[in-house]
Amino acid sequence: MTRFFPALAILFAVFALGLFAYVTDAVAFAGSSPETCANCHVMDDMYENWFHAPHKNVTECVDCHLPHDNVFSYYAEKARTGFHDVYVFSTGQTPEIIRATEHTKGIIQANCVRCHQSTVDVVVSSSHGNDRYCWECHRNVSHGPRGLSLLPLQDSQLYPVHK
Amino acid sequence: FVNNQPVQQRAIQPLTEIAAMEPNSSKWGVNFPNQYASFLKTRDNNIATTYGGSNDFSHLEKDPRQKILFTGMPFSKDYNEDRGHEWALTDVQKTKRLNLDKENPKRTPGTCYSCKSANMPGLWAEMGLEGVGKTFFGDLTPRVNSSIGCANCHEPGTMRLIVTNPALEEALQAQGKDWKTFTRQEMRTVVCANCHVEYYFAGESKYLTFPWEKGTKVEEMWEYYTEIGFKDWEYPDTKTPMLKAQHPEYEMYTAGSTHYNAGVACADCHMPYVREGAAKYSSHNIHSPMLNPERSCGQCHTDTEAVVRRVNLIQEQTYKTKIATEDAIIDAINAIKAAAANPKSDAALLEEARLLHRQAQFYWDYVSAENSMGFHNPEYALKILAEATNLARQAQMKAAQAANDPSLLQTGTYYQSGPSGQ
Amino acid sequence: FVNNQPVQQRAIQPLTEIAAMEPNSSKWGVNFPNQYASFLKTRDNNIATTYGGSNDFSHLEKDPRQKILFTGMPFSKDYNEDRGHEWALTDVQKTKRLNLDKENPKRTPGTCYSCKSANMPGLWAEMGLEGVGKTFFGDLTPRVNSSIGCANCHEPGTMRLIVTNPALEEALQAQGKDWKTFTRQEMRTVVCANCHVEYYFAGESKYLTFPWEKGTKVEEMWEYYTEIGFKDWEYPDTKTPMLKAQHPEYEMYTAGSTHYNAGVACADCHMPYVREGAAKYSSHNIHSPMLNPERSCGQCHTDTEAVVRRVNLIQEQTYKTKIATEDAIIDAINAIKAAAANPKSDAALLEEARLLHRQAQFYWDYVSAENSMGFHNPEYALKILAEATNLARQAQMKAAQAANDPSLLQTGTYYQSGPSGQ
Ligand code: HEC
Ligand code: HEC
Ligand code: HEC
Ligand code: HEC
Ligand code: HEC
Ligand code: HEC
Ligand code: HEC
Ligand code: HEC
Ligand code: HEC
Ligand code: HEC
Ligand code: HEC
Ligand code: HEC
Ligand code: HEC
Ligand code: HEC
Ligand SMILES: [Ca+2]
Ligand SMILES: [Ca+2]
Repeated sequence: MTRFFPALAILFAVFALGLFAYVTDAVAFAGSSPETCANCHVMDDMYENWFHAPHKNVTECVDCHLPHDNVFSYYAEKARTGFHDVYVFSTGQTPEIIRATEHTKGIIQANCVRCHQSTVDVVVSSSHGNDRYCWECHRNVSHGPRGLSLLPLQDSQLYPVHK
Repeated sequence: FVNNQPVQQRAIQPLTEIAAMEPNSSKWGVNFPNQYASFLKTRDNNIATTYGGSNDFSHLEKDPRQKILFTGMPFSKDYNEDRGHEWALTDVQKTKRLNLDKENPKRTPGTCYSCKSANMPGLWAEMGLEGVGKTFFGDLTPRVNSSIGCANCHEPGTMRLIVTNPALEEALQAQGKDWKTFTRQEMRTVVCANCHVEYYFAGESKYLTFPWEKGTKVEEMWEYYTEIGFKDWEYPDTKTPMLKAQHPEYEMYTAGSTHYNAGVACADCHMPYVREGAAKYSSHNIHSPMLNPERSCGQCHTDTEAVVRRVNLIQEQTYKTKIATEDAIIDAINAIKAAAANPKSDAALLEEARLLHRQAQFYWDYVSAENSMGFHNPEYALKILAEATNLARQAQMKAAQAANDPSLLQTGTYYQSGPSGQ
Repeated sequence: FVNNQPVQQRAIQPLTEIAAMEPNSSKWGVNFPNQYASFLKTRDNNIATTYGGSNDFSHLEKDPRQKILFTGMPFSKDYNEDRGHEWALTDVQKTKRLNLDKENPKRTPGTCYSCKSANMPGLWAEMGLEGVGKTFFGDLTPRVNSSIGCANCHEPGTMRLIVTNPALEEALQAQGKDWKTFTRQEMRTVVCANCHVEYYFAGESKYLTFPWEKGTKVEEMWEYYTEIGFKDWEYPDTKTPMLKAQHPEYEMYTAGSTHYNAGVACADCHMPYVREGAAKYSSHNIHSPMLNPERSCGQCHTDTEAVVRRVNLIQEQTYKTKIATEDAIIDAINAIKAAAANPKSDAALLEEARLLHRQAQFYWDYVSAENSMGFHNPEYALKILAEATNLARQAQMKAAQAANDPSLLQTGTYYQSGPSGQ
């Protein structure tokens, strides 16, 4: 019996994962399409605002939200946040207002610098470090104009067409 | 989980049809259970914030100066903090400000129901503003059975936001504006102006009127009232023809405030979207945003704590400045009283003192009766209070000149003369 | 696009080594041509904005009330709008506020060079604050040959921002603060506090001192000056011991302003990044952000037009309120003068009037001498002006009581008595 256990366990795990992949449309989640992130309606605001922001032509969500230093940390983080998000969402614990964690912010900042190294070298790479996030000034680069009403972008499902 | 969600409706599918101006909100609630359920919660809120909130404490007890400032008129008898929309009908019926003696010429008119009930759109359609004004409050009572409700803001069927109060429609027209051309975002503010505005009862028919012909800034309303020679009451002993300002939230907010300038509407802060499962709707549990700043402010401000700290500072500065203004007005009142009691006083100077007193108090009240303790437009509120204090001090000086009596220049009289201050 | 960029240098590669406290900015400029080139542009700006800008118009001509308010002290002779850092040395040497008579006990001390020159860090290291204060201005002149420069803000080598003015270091210490523990973002504000702060010259050695022991709010500085019994001059005829406030930009801004609360630094608005090719650097062409709001405000505020409109409104409201305060102080001055000239006046009441006058003018000056016409902290500015007006009116009333003469209660005396106002 114990001889078969590992094989059975693996078989079961493969089956479970397959089922999970089927019901959750997980194959899509292995990719990088922003529409996948927006699958969860709770990501709608971010999607809408990214869609209307300057970076839409040049970035997808994962360009900012996943680490790009090497392929391992990319997939490790993808799995970690992926499971976290799915768990929180499926168990109905989605907070009213979703906020980037400090951990996430570190990842994003590294990505800004990754693409814009040449631009910011003079101002961030000094001996005394950098203690602010780029989006403290560039408040609209990622998710559109902060501070402006997000509501007109969200009304389609809430309100009949208004003449 | 993506596939096991209910299919999203892209538009509202009405279950039952609602009649125009239907006063019974529970009927609308069949179609819109989320909005209705959140609306009903305005009954249960009872939480205070530093300066506002939903428990109906007495302003007169919290700040006894106001008792002096409103001497001789109903607000000195009973003036409580506002609370949720579901309480409007109860509160107007129980306030001691009412005069329920039908034979008294000062009896309360039906106009007082204007902003308290979902029955009003129907009654206005039937009787007009004039008819409502001519009817005694007590006589209208049997026909008013719902507090504020869906019919005060929405057109059934389309659920569009609409102007339901004819006084608002007329006031906008007087400025050459037609609300039917307003954008949806504008309506998210204008719909509150059905009620959260300064008003007066014009003429014998107690015709509900918003004093906006010259504009909605404090100077413009002051000019309007001066021109038509209106007074709400005469201050006893000083004989000043006084004005009472009431809840000018709309006027204060739209006077160039930062948020108004940036296109933010009342509903953005007071009716933030909330989530029920994956569905989102506007919270109809309208109350102080300080009770849930994450939701109310967090959609636009990522650092919610910083903006809440700012609200506290703004309100504290406004409150302290407002109290200084009240002290100055009370000093002026005491001086004018003495000057008016002195038969040798110069009549022309005394009249000037009264006019300054009238203006100082109206300016002060525009800030004091406004319900955000300055937050809706902090700079404007403080600028107005600076002017009001200056006017009040000048009123006192004119009174001393009128009586030719420097002993009327006492300051801090509120503190010197015991709790009643008089 | 990511890979086709030239390889970047990871840190600043100095071409030449700079000595500590090197006063000659062109030497630093060899290493940092962009910063140096932009710095030199402060010479050429000559554009006015509504209330500020870089042309050195006379404040006394623009608002002759200030001539009255500063009667009896140097600011009534010459008081111009500030302009770029490259002008500092020229302007301090040519101002008519100087007293260049070495034998006169009121001769200008070397302390006046403190905030005007890149030679100062070196001179402080050599002579100390006390030595500089004891030296006659004229005697220091030969040793001062650079206007403000890199050495006022930076440590060479690392190019870190540092506190270079010992008076700032001491003032921070008195509050238990050590700038060496500050973050880089904090230093982007504190470095301006080397100069853009209220100061006075303590004692016979004209020791440069910032009055911050109790804090940097206006009430706290007022309390400090009252406690040490300091006066800048005595107002002629009224005999009020007066205080002069100077450029309290740092104090006003850090008193809980929205931007400070949100973590924004002076350099964010006044030294926005500019691009030169692919790289960006801090503009050292420091001036009014209204000259290039797209760059100064536009990264944080997408709707630049809306915020510029707001600046205009805030400044207009502050300006009008400030003028009303000036009118009130002038009324008070005239009343106190008359009361002081009247031998029958009650001395104790007159003294009270003077104290009120002193406080009103210091509060007013905290806003007036601050260079943003309210923008750095609009609510605070207006709150202070409201208090100042109240104090000024009370000063006038006390004077009338002292002289027992209601005719001293004239208001608007500035307008009644011709252009000189006296
Ligand atoms: C299964 C639904 C779902 C999907 C799909 C989804 N998210 Fe989320 N996401 C959530 C939920 C729920 C939260 C809130 C989690 C919390 O606050 O603990 C969240 C939070 C976040 C946060 C803020 C919290 C943090 O980790 O800093 C980021 C950033 C984020 N998601 C990015 C993404 C990106 C990028 C994608 C696509 C690759 C994505 N999400 C796909 C449900 C989802
Ligand atoms: C150009 C970079 C960039 C791209 C592309 C981007 N984001 Fe973000 N995202 C950010 C930044 C920066 C923040 C942090 C904002 C903050 O803290 O103020 C953020 C925050 C978030 C948050 C947390 C919400 C909040 O306000 O803190 C979520 C959720 C999120 N992003 C999801 C997404 C999704 C989904 C996409 C793709 C549709 C996406 N992001 C694309 C930069 C980006
Ligand atoms: C995957 C690479 C990538 C990442 C990650 C990225 N950017 Fe960019 N960004 C670009 C490119 C390419 C452009 C040029 C876009 C164009 O010109 O349309 C750009 C443009 C910009 C601009 C100028 C346009 C504007 O919006 O004003 C700013 C500012 C900027 N990025 C800041 C940021 C910040 C801040 C972050 C991190 C939150 C970030 N970028 C993340 C590639 C990236
Ligand atoms: C930017 C956000 C914002 C906007 C827009 C806004 N308000 Fe407010 N409102 C507040 C805050 C914050 C308070 C203070 C609440 C407190 O003191 O607890 C407040 C207070 C109030 C109060 C008193 C609430 C109480 O606690 O008793 C009323 C009534 C009110 N607002 C009505 C309005 C109306 C009507 C409009 C539009 C003309 C409006 N508000 C626009 C944020 C806003
Ligand atoms: C039909 C008249 C009417 C309309 C329309 C109206 N209000 Fe009110 N509102 C009132 C009255 C009356 C009260 C006070 C009820 C009481 O205290 O009994 C009130 C109270 C409030 C309060 C205080 C609640 C509390 O708990 O302290 C807020 C906030 C408020 N309204 C905001 C709004 C906003 C925002 C809008 C528009 C979206 C609006 N109101 C539209 C009449 C109205
Ligand atoms: C133009 C609309 C309007 C009219 C007309 C109106 N009210 Fe109100 N009323 C309001 C609003 C808005 C509030 C909530 C804001 C506040 O309390 O300042 C309110 C609050 C109240 C409250 C609860 C708070 C308190 O002050 O104790 C009472 C009671 C009240 N009104 C009585 C009356 C009476 C009596 C009249 C007639 C003299 C009247 N109202 C006329 C709009 C109106
Ligand atoms: C005080 C004014 C007011 C009252 C009373 C009111 N509403 Fe609303 N309602 C609003 C505003 C403002 C919106 C936002 C409209 C928009 O965004 O265009 C709204 C939106 C709605 C929507 C559109 C979907 C959404 O959630 O944004 C529905 C449905 C709705 N209300 C139903 C009701 C029902 C049912 C009632 C009575 C129980 C009611 N309303 C009472 C002001 C009001
Ligand atoms: C729909 C968007 C939106 C909402 C909701 C919102 N704000 Fe704002 N807020 C803005 C904008 C836009 C500005 C102007 C500055 C800017 O462009 O960032 C601003 C500015 C401010 C300021 C600076 C103004 C000052 O006088 O100091 C404060 C404080 C503030 N908001 C607090 C709040 C609070 C508290 C709430 C919730 C009750 C709130 N805001 C809700 C968009 C919003
Ligand atoms: C949020 C942006 C912002 C910040 C932060 C800021 N300022 Fe300003 N500053 C302004 C604006 C806007 C003006 C008004 C310019 C005008 O009237 O033309 C101004 C005016 C000034 C002036 C007068 C400029 C002139 O035109 O003569 C000085 C000096 C000044 N600021 C110094 C400072 C100092 C020192 C700090 C930090 C303690 C600071 N500022 C922080 C925006 C800012
Ligand atoms: C060494 C002293 C010193 C330091 C440090 C200093 N300033 Fe100044 N600043 C001055 C003087 C002196 C003037 C006026 C020069 C004149 O008018 O001749 C001035 C003028 C200005 C002006 C008006 C320019 C114009 O064109 O009207 C601005 C804006 C300003 N400074 C901002 C700043 C900021 C921001 C910082 C910090 C990053 C700073 N200053 C640091 C001394 C200083
Ligand atoms: C603590 C720093 C400091 C000291 C000490 C100081 N100043 Fe200044 N000075 C400034 C700053 C900052 C400005 C620019 C802001 C302004 O003009 O209000 C300035 C501006 C000036 C200007 C140009 C604007 C004008 O007012 O006409 C002159 C001239 C001047 N100072 C002369 C003097 C003299 C004379 C003394 C000595 C009595 C002195 N300063 C002491 C910081 C200082
Ligand atoms: C009035 C104060 C002041 C003066 C004078 C000054 N700087 Fe700066 N400098 C700053 C500030 C503030 C920063 C921003 C530092 C940061 O972000 O940490 C800065 C940044 C720099 C940087 C870092 C890269 C960048 O552009 O942000 C260099 C290099 C520099 N300055 C060189 C100079 C040179 C060369 C001079 C003389 C020509 C000079 N500075 C004069 C205040 C000053
Ligand atoms: C203190 C405010 C501030 C901070 C923090 C900041 N930036 Fe910027 N950035 C600016 C300003 C202002 C400009 C505009 C320069 C111009 O237009 O000449 C700019 C320009 C840029 C540009 C060029 C935009 C274009 O139009 O091509 C890029 C890319 C950029 N920043 C990226 C970043 C990144 C990445 C970070 C974080 C490491 C960052 N910035 C941090 C203020 C800031
Ligand atoms: C580094 C980012 C940053 C810069 C640069 C900046 N701001 Fe702001 N501003 C903010 C923040 C943060 C707030 C607070 C409200 C919010 O959270 O949006 C604010 C609020 C405001 C407000 C509302 C406050 C009020 O009293 O009405 C105005 C107006 C404003 N800014 C104007 C300006 C102007 C003008 C400039 C340029 C001279 C400027 N800002 C530069 C970040 C910035
Ligand atoms: Ca309330
Ligand atoms: Ca200037």
